Amino acid sequence: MADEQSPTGVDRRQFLKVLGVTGAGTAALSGCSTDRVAKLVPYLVQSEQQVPGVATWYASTCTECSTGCGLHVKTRESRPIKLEGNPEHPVNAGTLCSRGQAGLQALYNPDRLGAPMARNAAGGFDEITWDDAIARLAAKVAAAPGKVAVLNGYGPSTFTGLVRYWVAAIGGQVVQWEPFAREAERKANERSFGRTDLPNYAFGAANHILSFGADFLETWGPVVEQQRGFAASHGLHDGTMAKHVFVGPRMSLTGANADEYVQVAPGQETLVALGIAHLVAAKRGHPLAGSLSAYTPAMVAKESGVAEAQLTAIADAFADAQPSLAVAGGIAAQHRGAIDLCAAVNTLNLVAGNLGKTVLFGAEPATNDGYAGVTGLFDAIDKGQVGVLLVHEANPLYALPKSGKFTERFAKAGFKVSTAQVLDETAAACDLIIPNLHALERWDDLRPRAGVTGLLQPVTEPVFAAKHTGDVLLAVAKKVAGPLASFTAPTFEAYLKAAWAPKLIGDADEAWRTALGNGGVYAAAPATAQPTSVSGGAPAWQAPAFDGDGAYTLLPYASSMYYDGRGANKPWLLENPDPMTKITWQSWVEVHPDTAKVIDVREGEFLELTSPHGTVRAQVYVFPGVHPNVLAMPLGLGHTEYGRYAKGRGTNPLDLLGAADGQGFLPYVATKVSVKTTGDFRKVSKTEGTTRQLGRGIIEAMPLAYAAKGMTPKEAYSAAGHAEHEINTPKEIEAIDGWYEAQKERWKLGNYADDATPKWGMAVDLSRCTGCSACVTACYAETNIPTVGEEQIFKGREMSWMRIERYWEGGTDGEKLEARFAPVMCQHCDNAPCEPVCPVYAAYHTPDGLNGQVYNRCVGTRYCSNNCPFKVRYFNWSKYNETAWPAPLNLQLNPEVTTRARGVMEKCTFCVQRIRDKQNIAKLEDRSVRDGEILPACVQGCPSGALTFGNVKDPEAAVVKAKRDPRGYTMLEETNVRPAVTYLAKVLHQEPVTHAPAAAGEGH
Amino acid sequence: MHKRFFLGLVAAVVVGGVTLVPPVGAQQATPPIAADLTAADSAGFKGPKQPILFRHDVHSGMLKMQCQYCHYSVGVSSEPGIPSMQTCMGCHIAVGGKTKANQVEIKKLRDAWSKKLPVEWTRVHSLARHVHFPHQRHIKALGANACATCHGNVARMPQVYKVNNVNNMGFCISCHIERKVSRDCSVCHY
Amino acid sequence: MAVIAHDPSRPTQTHGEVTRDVLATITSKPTKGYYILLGTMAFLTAVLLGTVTMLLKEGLGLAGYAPPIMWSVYITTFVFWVGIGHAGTLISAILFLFRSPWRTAVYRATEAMTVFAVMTAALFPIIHIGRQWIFYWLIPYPNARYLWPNFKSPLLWDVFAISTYLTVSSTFLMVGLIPDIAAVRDHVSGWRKKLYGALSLGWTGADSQWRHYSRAYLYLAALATPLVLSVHSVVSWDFAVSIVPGWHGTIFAPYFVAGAIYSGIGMVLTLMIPLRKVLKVEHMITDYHFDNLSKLTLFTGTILFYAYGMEYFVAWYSGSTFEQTTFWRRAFGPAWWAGWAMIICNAFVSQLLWFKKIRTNLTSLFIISIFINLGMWFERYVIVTSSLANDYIPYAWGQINPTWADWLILLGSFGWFGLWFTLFYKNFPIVAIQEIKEMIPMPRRKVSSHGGAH
Amino acid sequence: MATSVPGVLAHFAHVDGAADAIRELKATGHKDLTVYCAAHNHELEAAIGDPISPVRLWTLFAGLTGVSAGFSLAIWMSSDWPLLVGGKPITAIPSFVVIGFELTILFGSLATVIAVIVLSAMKSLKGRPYHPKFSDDHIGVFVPCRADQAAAVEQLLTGHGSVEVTRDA
Repeated sequence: MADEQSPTGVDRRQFLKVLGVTGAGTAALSGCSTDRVAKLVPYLVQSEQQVPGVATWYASTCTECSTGCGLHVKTRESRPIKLEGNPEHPVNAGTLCSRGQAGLQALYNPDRLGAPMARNAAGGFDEITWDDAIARLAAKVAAAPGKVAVLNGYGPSTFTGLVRYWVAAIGGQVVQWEPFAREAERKANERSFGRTDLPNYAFGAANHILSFGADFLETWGPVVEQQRGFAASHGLHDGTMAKHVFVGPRMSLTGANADEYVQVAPGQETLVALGIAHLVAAKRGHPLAGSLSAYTPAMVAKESGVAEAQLTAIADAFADAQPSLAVAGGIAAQHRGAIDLCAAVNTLNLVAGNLGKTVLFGAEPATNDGYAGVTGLFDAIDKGQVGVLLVHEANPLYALPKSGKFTERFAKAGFKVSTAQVLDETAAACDLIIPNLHALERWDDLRPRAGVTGLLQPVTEPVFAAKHTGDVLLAVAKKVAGPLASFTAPTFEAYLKAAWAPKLIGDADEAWRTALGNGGVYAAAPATAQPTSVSGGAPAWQAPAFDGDGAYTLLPYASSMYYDGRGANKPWLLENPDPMTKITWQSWVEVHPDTAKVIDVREGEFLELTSPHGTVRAQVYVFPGVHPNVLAMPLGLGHTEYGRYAKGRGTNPLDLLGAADGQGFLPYVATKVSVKTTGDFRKVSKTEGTTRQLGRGIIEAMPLAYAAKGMTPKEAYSAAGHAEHEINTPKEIEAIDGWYEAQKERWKLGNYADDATPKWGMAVDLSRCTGCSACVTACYAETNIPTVGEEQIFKGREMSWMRIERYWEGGTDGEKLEARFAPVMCQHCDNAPCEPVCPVYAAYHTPDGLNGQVYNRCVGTRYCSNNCPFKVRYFNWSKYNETAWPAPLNLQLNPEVTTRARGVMEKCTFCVQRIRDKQNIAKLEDRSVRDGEILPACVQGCPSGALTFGNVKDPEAAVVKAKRDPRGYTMLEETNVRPAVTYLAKVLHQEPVTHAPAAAGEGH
Repeated sequence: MHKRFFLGLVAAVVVGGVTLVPPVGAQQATPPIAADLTAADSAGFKGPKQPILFRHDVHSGMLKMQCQYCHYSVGVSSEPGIPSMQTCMGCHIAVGGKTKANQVEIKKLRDAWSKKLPVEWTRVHSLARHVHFPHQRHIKALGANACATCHGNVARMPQVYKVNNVNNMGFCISCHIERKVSRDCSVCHY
Repeated sequence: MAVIAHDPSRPTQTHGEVTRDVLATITSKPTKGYYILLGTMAFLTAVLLGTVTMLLKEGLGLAGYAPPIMWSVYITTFVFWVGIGHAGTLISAILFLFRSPWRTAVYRATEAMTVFAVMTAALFPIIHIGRQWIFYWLIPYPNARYLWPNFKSPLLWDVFAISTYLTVSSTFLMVGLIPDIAAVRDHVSGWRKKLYGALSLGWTGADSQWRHYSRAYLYLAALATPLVLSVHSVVSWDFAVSIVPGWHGTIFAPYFVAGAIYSGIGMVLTLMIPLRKVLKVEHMITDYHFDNLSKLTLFTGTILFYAYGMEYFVAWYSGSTFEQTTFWRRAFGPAWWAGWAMIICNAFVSQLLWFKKIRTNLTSLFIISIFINLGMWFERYVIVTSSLANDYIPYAWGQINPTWADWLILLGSFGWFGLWFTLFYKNFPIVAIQEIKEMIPMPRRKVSSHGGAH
Repeated sequence: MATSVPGVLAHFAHVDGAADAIRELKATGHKDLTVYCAAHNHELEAAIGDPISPVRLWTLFAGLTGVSAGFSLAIWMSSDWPLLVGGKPITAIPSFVVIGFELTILFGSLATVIAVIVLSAMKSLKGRPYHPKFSDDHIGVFVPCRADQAAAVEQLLTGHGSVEVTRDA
C-alpha cells in the first residue's frame, strides 16, 4: 500500500500488531467496497473484555479542556471509535461538547510524534530512542539543580502532584497555566470575597440569567454542565421559563440564545452591571444601595447608551426573579476593566441575594497561576534562573501575544523540553521533545472540582510510540538519583495506584475496579462557608484604556470550535461550522453591516488590521451581531506549526495584542485597530446560503404568553394579528388526510403488512436547542462522515448529515436582532419526495418508517436530492473516503456504518445501525426494544436534551409525549411530505406584539 | 438451468461492477505479520490452502467438537470469532498428533505459539463491506447447528471450501423468501 | 396527381436528373474540406472520450456541481440534444401524415439528424450519474438480487422513452433509405456495390415490394407521431413530477415539446444552409423550403413566448412564495444573465421571422438559427440550475460555476454528433431519391390524358 | 444472365403507357406480372390493382401486445418485491402508463418493419430479370409467358410504347 508509512513515520503494521486486530476488525474499516480481506488473523490470547463485533465501553476523563468531563469510550476490537459523556459524572452527566468528542482525532492524529526528538546541530530534529531521551534529560536535570522549571497545563491531579514533588526535590518552580484561566474573575473574587477560587454557577436554578460577556454556552467554564442547566431553566417547562439577558459588544452563541441582547461598547458592561446593581439594591433595600447611588439609570444611560427604561426593566425583572444569576468574564469581556466588571457582578449577585443560591463557592481548587505565573516564568528565564524548562500540555509560544517577544525570551532558557504529542509552536522551539501519551492511552486522573476525581485508563495500546510523561519523570528520577532518589515507583501506574490507595474504602481492588467502572469517584463538594458580603465596598468605574488610536476596537474571542487553539488540528472541529458565522476551516474578522458600508468592504474581502503591536490580514465576514465600532476575530487559528491541518491556516488576532499587563491577566480587548482595504477577495468558506427565512416558517417561534396558553404556532401566528396561513387550510388538511389514509391501505404488502412494526420518529425542542453543534460532531463521529476540506466547502459540498441552521430575524430598521437555531437532519418523511424518483429503489421507505438509503444500490442520479425539500442529502462527488482519513485517523471509523464510496448519495439514517443493534440484542433476550433504549448519536450527544427519539406507535413513548406538545409543527408543512421529525416552536420571552397583517419579506 | 446461467452471468457482472468501486485501500489497515509458515501441503483437498492443514473433519466430525467451542462469539455477536492461538494450544500443548503428517502440522502451531506469532489463516467466506450479517440472529433463529445452512457440512470437510456464494445477495434472499422473514433492505444494508 | 401539378416546390427535373444529382453527392470524390471537417469532428469526439475517462477515474467532483444544484450542464445538454431530435421526426413523420409536400427534400437530412442527436443525448444520462459503470441497473433484467427497477421513477420512464425513440427513429430512417440504397447499388461498382447491395436487402422496386412498403411507411409515420410528442413530454416530466419550485408545472409537457421542435428546426437550419451549398443541391432544397421551416420556427417560437410568460404569470398567481422567489431570482438573481439570454434568444429573436425578407435571406436565417441553438441550451440550463439553486430551505441555497469538465463534454458532444452526420451525408443519399421521384410526374405519351389513374 | 422464369421484360419511359400495358395484359389473362418502379406510383398501383397490404394487422396486434406487456411488466415487477416509495401505492397505475405507451410504439413499429420484410419475401422474385434503369427512370414490366406467347406479348408492349423489350426464354 502506498502509505504504508504514514507521514509521521508510524508504522501501522507495528501498531496493529500490538493492537492484535482480527481480520473482522480490519475488515470493518474499509466500508463500502468489496475488496476482500484475504487473511484472518487470530488473537494470540483472547482478551476477555473484547468480543469481536461487539463494542466494549470504558470510562475515562476528557482532557480537551480543564473542565474534566467524564467519558464513556466506545471501543471495537480494542480501537476507541467514539467518545460519549459518562452519565454517572456530575459535571457533564452523559453528554459532551464538540471539542470533547473531537478528542479522538487527537488520539489518531496523523501528525502525532512517534518517537522522542532531539534538536540537532543543523537546527532540525532527529528521532532518538527513549533511553537516549531519558538519559539526555536526566543529565540536564542533574546539572541544573534549583533551576528546573515546569510549565504545566494539566489540571489538578496525581500527575501534577508528582510534578510538584519532583520539582520541589530537585529545586525549581512549577507554573500551572492555561490560556483561558479566568484570572480577572479570580482577582475580582479576591477583591470582593477574599478568595481566588471560582464559584460553580447553578444555571438550572436561576429564574433570571444576566450575562456580561460570559459565553457560558460555548467557551466559558464547564459549558456542558452550564448548557444542561440553561436548558433546564430557560427551556419551556410547565408554562414558564427563565429569562436570559446578555450584555456585551458581540452577539456570541450565548448572546444569540438570550431573550434580550443589550449591545454596549467594550468596557461599558461594568457600567450596566453597576447600574442594575444600584436599582436592584434599591428595590431590595440592600445597604449597598447607597454606595452605588452614583450609578443612576440616567448616568448609565448617558455613558453606555442603554435606554433608562430598558435598564430599569431588566433590573426589576432581575430583582423579582428569585433566585437569579449574574455572570461575567470570558475572553470577549477581558478588557482592562475586567476585574471591575467581575467585581461589579459579584456585588450585583450579592445585592440580588444570589450568593449561596446560584453562586456556589468551594467547588474548585484554585490552582492556576494564570498569566502572571507564565510571565513570571519568562522573567525568570530572562534572569537566567531556568536551566531546564519542561513544557507540559501547554503551548505558550502560540497562546501568548507575539509583541511580548516570548519566542525570543523562551530561547534563552537553558534546556527546553516539550511533551507535546504534536509538533506545536513551543515544541518546535525546544531542544528535546518527549511526546506524551494521549489521554486514552495512559493512566491518569483529574480533579476538576472538589469531591470529583476522574480516572483515566488506557483503553487502547498506544497508537504512536509515545511515553507517559509520568513514567519519564520517574525514569529520570532513577537516573539522577540524589535529590530525586525518593521517587521509587517503578511506573506512573504504580505511583497513581499508590496515591489512590488511601482514597479507596473497603476492599482496595474492588473499590479500584468500581472507581474505574464509574470513571472516578464523585462526592458532593464539601460544604464551605459562602460569602455574604463584598469587601472594598462598591467598585468604582472608569472607562478601560485601549492601546492605539485606531477607529475600531479589536475584540478577539474564544472560538467554540478552535477554543484556545488546540482545536485547530482536528478536521471535525475545522469542518463543523462556527455556530454563529457558519464559517469552516478559516478565521475571519466580523464587521457590522453599517461599518462595512463605511469601510466599503463586502464579505470575503481581505482587510488589513493594524494595531500598535502588529498587523494582520483577515477575511471580512459581515455580521449584524457585532458592535459597529468593534471588529471581532476568533482565536485559535493562525498556527505556524501544529500539524498539517492547522499549520498556516487562518490568522491569529493575538498578533495584534500587547502583552503589557500589570493586572495579572492578558487583556484581550485592549487594542484599537485601524483598517485598510486590500481589494483582495476570496469566497468565504461558509456552509450557509441565505441568512433569512423569508417568512417560510422554517423555525417557528412564539411568545411565552401564547406558549403558556398552550397555543399552536399557527394560533399564535393568527393571534399576533397575521392573516391565517394561506396554505393548508383545515379543509385542505382534511382532504389530504383522507387521501393519505386511502394510500396507506394500498401499501399493505410484503414487509409492510405487519402493523406491529415500530415507526421511528424524533422531536426537537427549539426552546432547548442552543445551536452549539455538539450533535453535528457526534454525527461525524458515529456515521463515518468524511471531512471534505475548504476547497470543497466553497462548492457547498460539505457532507455533514446534520446541520444547525441559523437564521437572522429583525436587525433591520430598528427591529431588534434575533437569531434562530434549528438542527436539520433527514426528516424521514412518510411521503418522502426523494423515494419515488429513484430509478433503482436505492431510496425507499423501510417498514419501520425510516427513509432508507441503500448505498450499494445507489447509481448516483441525484434526483433524490433535487426533490428533497430539506436538502439533507449529500453526494460523494469525489473519493472522499480515500482522502478524509489519512492513517491512522481511519482507525476511528465506526465498523457498523458503511463508508460511502465515490458516486453515491448518503444521508441521515436515524442511526439505523444503532436501531438494528438494539433490536438484535432485544431479540436475543426475547423482548421488544424499550423506549429510550435506542439513542441516535445526535440525541445521545445533545447537552441540552433538545432531541427525543423513539417509536411513535408506542403511546407511552417519550417522543410521542413530546410530539403531542401544542408547540409541535413540521417544517414545510405545505409540501405535505409528512416528516417524522416534529419541531417544538422556540419560545420567546417577549410581550406578544400584534402586527398589522403583512406579508413577510418574500421573494428577494 | 436457464436461471442458473443467468444468476452466474449476473453475479459475474455484479462483482465486476462493484470491484470498480474504489476500494478504501488508503485506510485498509494491514493485518499483523503472521508466523512465516510455508503453506501446508493440503494433500490435494478441496478449498484454499491453509498455512496449517487444520482438519475440520477431524475436530468437528470425528471429535464432535461444537462449532461454538472455537467460533465462540457466533451466538452473541455479528462476528463468529476465530479461535485464539491460546485456544488451539489449550489442547495441542498435550496433543501432538499420532501420524507423522499430523505431527508436522501441529508442530507448526506450536512453533508459532512459541514465537508468539498468530497464524494467518486464509479467508474462505467473506461478505462485502456494505452487508451486515448478524450471526447471532441466525443462530438464535435457526439453532446452534444452523452453521451448515450456509457453510455446508464442515464436519465432512478435511479443508474448508465455499459451498454457497454467501456474497451473492440472491443466496440470502431466496432463503429469506422461503422462510417468510423480512426482505427489507435496511436489515442488512446500512 | 393534381396536387403536385400546382406544387411550387416541384423541382423542374426528371427522375434521371434526380438520380444523377443525388448520387453525385456520394460518388464524387471527397474534397479536402470534407476531410478537415471529418478530422475536427473526430478530434472533438476524442476530447469527449478523454474527459469522460477523467470523470470515470476521478468522479463527478471535476464538474462544477455545487449542491443543492445536483444537476447541471450534463442534464442540460441531454435535454438539449433530445430536443434537437424532435424536429427530424416532426418533419419526416408528422408532416408526412399531413401530406405537406415541402418536407420531402429535407426530411432525410433531418431524420439523420434526429438519430444522431438522440445517439448523442443518450450518452449524457450515463455520463451524469455517479457510478456510470452500473448504469444498466436501470434496465429491468433478471438478476441475482431479485430486484427490479422502480417504475414509478420518471428517470425510468426516460430510459424507456429514449431507447424506444432511438430504436424507432433509426428504424424509420433505415426503412426510408432502402429504395435509395438500392438506387445507389445500381449505380456504383466494386466493393461498394457489394456493400450497398447487402444494405438494400434485395430491393428491386417491384410492385409486390412497394405494395407493403408504402403501407408500412405510413404506419411507421403514424406510430412515430405520438412518439415524438411523448418523448419530450416524458423528458419534461423528469422535472415536472418533482416538487421543485420552477419544475413543478403542468405546462411543462407542451412547453418542452414546442421548445424541442423549435430547437430542432434551429439545428436543421444551421445544418442545411451550408450543406445544400456543399452538396450542390440548391435546386432541390430551395428558399421555398427554408421559408416553410422559418414559419414553423416562428410558430413554435411564439408558443415558447407564451409558455415563458405563462410560467412567470403562474408563479405570481399561485401565491406560493417558493414559486415566486424562484422566478424572481431567475430574472434578477445571481444568474440573471442566463435567464435573460434564454428569453431574448428564444422568445424575441424568433419574432423576427414575421418578416419575409428575413425568412428568405439565408444569411440572416443562419444567424438566427445560431441564436436559437444558444437560446435553447440556455433555456434548459436555466430551468435545471436556477430552479435547484434556490428552493425551499434558504439556508441551503447555492450557486454554480461550471468547470472545464462541463464545457469540454458539451463541446465534445457536438463532435460526436458531427462525426456521425458528416460520415452519413457523404455515404448515403442526403435527399430522399424515391420520394422526390414520387413527386415528379413521369413523362406521359398522351399529354391530353389527365395525370393519375383513379 | 440465365433465368429460370421464361417471359418478356419491357422498359417503359412513360407511366401511362406502362399502366395501359399492364391493364391490357391482365385483360388478356396474363397473371403474375412484375412491375418495377423507382418510386411508389399510384397510377401503376391502380393498374395492378392488388388488395391493400396486410401489414396493418401486424402493426395492430404488435401494438396491443406492447401495451399489455408494458403494464403487466411494470405491475408484476413492482409487486414481485414490494418496496414503498413516497407513500404511493405499490402498483401505481398512472405512472405505468408511460411504460405501456412506449412499449406499444416499440413493438408496433418493429413488427411493421418485420412485416414488410416477411410479406415481401413471401412473393419470390427469384429468376425474374431486373435492370438498373428501374431504380433510375425506367418502369419495368416483366410478363412471364411461354415462348409461343412471347411474340404477342412483345407486340402488345411495344404497342404501348415500351422503349426496349427483351425476351428471356
